[in-house]
Amino acid sequence: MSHFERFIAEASSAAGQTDALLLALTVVSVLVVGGISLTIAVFAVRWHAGSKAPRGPVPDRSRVAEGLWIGIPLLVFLGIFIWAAVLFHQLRTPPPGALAIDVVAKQWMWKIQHPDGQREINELHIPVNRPIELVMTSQDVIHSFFVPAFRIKQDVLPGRYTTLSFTPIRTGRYQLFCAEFCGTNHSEMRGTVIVMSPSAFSDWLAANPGEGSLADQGAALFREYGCSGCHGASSTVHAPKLNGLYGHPVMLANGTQVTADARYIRDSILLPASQVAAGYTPIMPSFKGQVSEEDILKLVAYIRSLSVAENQP
Amino acid sequence: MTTIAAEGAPSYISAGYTLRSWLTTRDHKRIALLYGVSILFFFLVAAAAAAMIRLELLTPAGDLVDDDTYNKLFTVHGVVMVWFFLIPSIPSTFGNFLIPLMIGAKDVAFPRLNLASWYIYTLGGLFVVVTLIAGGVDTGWTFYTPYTTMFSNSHVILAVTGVFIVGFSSIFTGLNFIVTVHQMRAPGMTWFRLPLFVWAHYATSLVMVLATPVLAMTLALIAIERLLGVGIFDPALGGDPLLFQHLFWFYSHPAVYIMILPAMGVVSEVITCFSRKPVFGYQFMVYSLLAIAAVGFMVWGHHMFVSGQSMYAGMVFSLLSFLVAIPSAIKVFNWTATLYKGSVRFDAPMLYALGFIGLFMMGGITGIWLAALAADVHLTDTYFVVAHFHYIMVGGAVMAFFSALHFWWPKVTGRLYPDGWARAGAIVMFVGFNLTFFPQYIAGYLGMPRRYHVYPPEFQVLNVLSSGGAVVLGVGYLLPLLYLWWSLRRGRLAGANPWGATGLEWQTPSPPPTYNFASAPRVEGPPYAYQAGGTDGR
Amino acid sequence: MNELQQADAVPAKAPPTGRYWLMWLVLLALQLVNLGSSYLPLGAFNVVVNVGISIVKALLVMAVFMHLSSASPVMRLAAGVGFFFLAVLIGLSLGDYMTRP
Amino acid sequence: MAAEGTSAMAASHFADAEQRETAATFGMWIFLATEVLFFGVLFAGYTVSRVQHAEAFILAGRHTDVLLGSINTAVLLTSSLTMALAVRAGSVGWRRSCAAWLVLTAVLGVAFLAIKGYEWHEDWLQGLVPGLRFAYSGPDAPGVELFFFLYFVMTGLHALHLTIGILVIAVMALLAARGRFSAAYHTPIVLTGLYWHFIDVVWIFLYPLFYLVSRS
Ligand code: HEA
Ligand code: HEA
Ligand code: HEC
Ligand code: CUA
Ligand SMILES: [Cu+2]
Repeated sequence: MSHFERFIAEASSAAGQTDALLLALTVVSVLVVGGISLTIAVFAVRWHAGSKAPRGPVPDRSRVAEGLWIGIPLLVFLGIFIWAAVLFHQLRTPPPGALAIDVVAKQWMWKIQHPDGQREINELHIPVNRPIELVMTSQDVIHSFFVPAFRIKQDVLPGRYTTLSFTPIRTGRYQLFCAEFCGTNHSEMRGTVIVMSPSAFSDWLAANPGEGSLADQGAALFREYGCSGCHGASSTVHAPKLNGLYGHPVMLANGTQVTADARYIRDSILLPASQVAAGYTPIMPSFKGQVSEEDILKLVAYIRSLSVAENQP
Repeated sequence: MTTIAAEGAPSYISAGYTLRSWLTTRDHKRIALLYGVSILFFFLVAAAAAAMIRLELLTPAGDLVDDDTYNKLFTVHGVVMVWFFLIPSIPSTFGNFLIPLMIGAKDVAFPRLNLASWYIYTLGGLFVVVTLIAGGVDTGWTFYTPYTTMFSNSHVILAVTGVFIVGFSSIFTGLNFIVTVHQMRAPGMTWFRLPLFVWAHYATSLVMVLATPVLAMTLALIAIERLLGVGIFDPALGGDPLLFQHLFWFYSHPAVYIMILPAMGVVSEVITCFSRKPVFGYQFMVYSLLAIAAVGFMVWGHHMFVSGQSMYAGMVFSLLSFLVAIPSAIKVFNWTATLYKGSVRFDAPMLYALGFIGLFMMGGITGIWLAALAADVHLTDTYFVVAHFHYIMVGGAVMAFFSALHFWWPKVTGRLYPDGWARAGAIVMFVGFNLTFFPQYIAGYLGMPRRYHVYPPEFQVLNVLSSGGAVVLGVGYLLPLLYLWWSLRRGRLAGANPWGATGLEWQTPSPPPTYNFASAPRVEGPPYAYQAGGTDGR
Repeated sequence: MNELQQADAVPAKAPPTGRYWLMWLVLLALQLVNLGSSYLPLGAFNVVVNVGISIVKALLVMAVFMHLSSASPVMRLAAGVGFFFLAVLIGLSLGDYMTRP
Repeated sequence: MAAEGTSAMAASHFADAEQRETAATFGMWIFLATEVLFFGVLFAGYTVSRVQHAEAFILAGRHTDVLLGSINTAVLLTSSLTMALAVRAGSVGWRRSCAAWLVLTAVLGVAFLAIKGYEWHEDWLQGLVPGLRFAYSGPDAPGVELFFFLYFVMTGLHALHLTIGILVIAVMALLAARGRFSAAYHTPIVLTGLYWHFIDVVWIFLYPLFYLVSRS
């Protein structure tokens, strides 16, 4: 077994499909480049200066040829485009019931938070055959989460959440790279994704209890940062109750409507006045600079748990 | 250097030998040579950086230079190769030298602006040299924010200023060419009698004039943001780093066509001359040049598929990228068809041109891979991309530059170089090139990210191959320097038209006199009036 | 001699100044309309009206003061091409921002 | 004198003076196309920022001085008129009239800059200058800061162009007064005119973007 094995490994459900596309591209390319090179070689040799090959008059242009030269590549290209775009759409559509894991990137490490509170650095443990959705943000510059064996990649941006979803289909250890240049140690911002059997995964979870689930930690932070003073059940301040908020549409004061997702909650905490909920005065202070990215993700997890508990049938 | 002169009229070279006569010249041919020397200098700077990069990557560990130095190496390599070598390479040397000759004009429309553009180039270059002396810059040639604005500790502002300045040299060159082609054509030189080389530069100039200002302003914003700590790109301040990427690539994708269109122009001239046939589908070739330039403005988002850009924007940009490849395909097909029933000779310029077609095709087709969304998700920011663009820029554009160098060398200098050496040089370069960059496709597919100073040991074999190839490639570059230098003194005199080529530039003595033609030429027929199988004038 | 010069030949006599003064009045009037309209509560349409009127003003300046109305087609093309590609830049970038989830 | 100018200016590589004038005008238009995209980056930045910070831009828009902005717009539009009249006078060889209109144009330009300078001064006093003196606080501060960042960069770049324009006009006025131009040769005035009108066109767009936001 060569060293390359683990890179060519098709360890996610998307990998095989991407490889099929790449294989098709290879075939087309070999045919086209090979075919044209061969044609050039044949023409050049057969009609080299001084050869006896017949020449005769040739047209300077040909409408038929021109039509073909637009038409054939166009068809090939459209085929490739559609194939690749459909796959891309699939990659970008998170499967239902995905296990959400938070990723915070910083120069030059990957910090991972599991929903049950396990934290790890430069390692990501996940169960096989279970759809995963990474919710990622960066504390400083742009990074990129790249696992070659999964054929997936997504930039991780500061000030924003990007997501990456995939389903690992083979257990093993796979390289994780940072693929966007991020400064001095960009090339050392690497890690390992460890895909485990479900039982091994639950063992791992049990062996690494962490500090309580993210939602629980978020609940603690919710009190610590004083959110509960306004949003708590007993609060006298006129502030929206957050139960049942997550995943539901919110009417804003400016008449538009948004869905309360992770990004909305993040903005509510950092830039509360940018999207004021209808019917409330914008008295909520900004927590910008006071709450770390990890803590924000915990608060999001907590607020999310408030509606999951209520709305799950 | 002695030169033959047409009936006593001094050639542009013998018009004056003082340094002052060169530095204040308004003769487009002399300005072309000034550019040629400066460009050679910057090519050597950037090639030295490439040599260091390849040496460092011989081993997986970072043992030759430290991280920051490596980052500075590829940054300076990219910045200098792109803005100080490849973008000005063919246009400001051969374009400058040949366009007035080819259209039968005495000079470009604005000779003083032409000289000014060289000084601006030099000033921009000075900033880059100062940047290097001061300690370099480590952002990558793409200057992505917020790293560039808020986090890098290197000399970003100096470097950005250099690129900002050199942009104006590009704009002025483009402006000059556009007006020259519109205004200065000789009697009878109608639009559809222009050589494709001129058309290619016309299309290039449009891109230069319309895209470069966007880069300039964007870089100015970077400098302001870095200086004052406020701006529209920093997410910590409510800005958006993707806005920078949009603006940067709005310039930089069209810029890749600035690099390749002139190369296509060169190849069209060389292929027709050495197969003794008019180019197949002349008008089609013209339209495809213009189409590449125009549609090239609408595909920039293909550099941002995984950047956090919306999925639908990704799809639009992907589709448009496929469409922009079609005119390139047309060109390849038409060049091939031009050979059909021709009378093909394999002189050095032709070898380079054939090499161009093959390598451009490889580079272009792997561009198709990258334009295919799901494939790019895996391949982006890996060595596959590095291989893609070196195939086009080095295998394509640089090969074409050498083709032009060998084709018009007799015209520029009045001397012939040793043919055997030149052919050998072309072959060494072709082989070395493939050795250097083909392994990078594989490394990229296997997942080796670009801009990596240290890398996992699995990739070492491929990297050693690539570094070995670079040595061969380096020899391929050095060879022409040697024999061309030699030919300046010892080469045979070339005469006006050593290749038996059509085209007005061949109807004036080599090297041409100051005002190009003894009397204004009159054009009577279409370009490329070659006779297949006919005698080739030699 | 070529396509640029045909339409752009040196004018034989001075063009009358009336249209310049008229244009000045029209531009000032449009400015007042622009200013006034921005006080009407039109919601998002305020921007549309504001920028729309500005486009008209810009076109008038270019047509009359910058003599595009009597210039050759190539000249007009040169004047328009910058705006066209600016529209491409703004349009396609905005396409990204508008379709983000 | 005038004829001398013609022959001296018609560089030897042109076929005739007419070719030279057309080339110059055409070149100027190409240059202006470049300028459109140069400013265009800022317009694109403005558009995107406004979409992302709609509310903040409305808040920020209340802090610009609509009265001064409107006066300035009128001043600049008027200067375009005087410039057009100067070009016309130049094109028929009325040198004194040409010089006079040019001077008037330059004066209007200076007036614009003076008013603009006063506005900037006010902004400074109010602490609305991002990066140097920005005192606006509140939840929307980042968006407001973006607005004023763009405001200063765009009006600043515009003012820079205007300053260059004023200097060029001053030189042209001097040359015109000295009789360097004639009905046969007046290309520099035409080019100056094109440049000046272009600056006006830019302002025509800046005006609604910075002064007319959120007046309703
Ligand atoms: C001269 C330079 C040049 C040229 C001409 C091109 C041409 C093309 N490029 Fe390339 N590109 C670069 C230089 C260039 N590129 C650089 C420097 C980068 C990296 C920048 C960085 O990140 O640092 C890059 C990156 C790059 C990317 C982003 C990769 C990534 O970072 O993820 C993409 C994605 O779409 C792409 C696509 C294309 C396409 C579709 C073309 C097309 O124009 C190619 C068209 C040509 C052909 C297709 C070949 C001939 C056609 C035929 C023979 C027809 C028959 C074919 C078929 C029927 C299949 N390029
Ligand atoms: C015109 C453009 C151009 C040209 C001509 C080249 C030429 C070459 N480039 Fe360049 N390259 C770029 C444009 C170009 N490149 C750009 C835009 C980037 C991206 C930068 C970024 O990421 O920001 C890049 C990045 C880049 C990388 C990736 C770095 C990284 O991501 O970490 C590598 C790695 O191999 C490389 C190699 C080479 C080589 C070997 C050559 C060769 O063609 C050069 C050959 C010359 C020599 C090798 C020197 C002369 C020879 C000798 C002195 C003999 C001795 C040689 C040895 C000991 C090796 N280039
Ligand atoms: C001073 C009182 C106050 C405090 C403290 C406060 N909030 Fe709020 N919050 C409000 C008010 C009032 C609103 C509604 C107006 C608005 O959207 O800005 C709100 C809105 C929100 C919303 C959007 C809810 C919706 O229905 O759209 C979220 C989410 C939120 N707050 C979370 C938090 C979190 C997390 C904290 C602590 C880190 C916090 N808040 C602290 C007063 C407060
Ligand atoms: Cu993080 Cu590269
Ligand atoms: Cu591109």
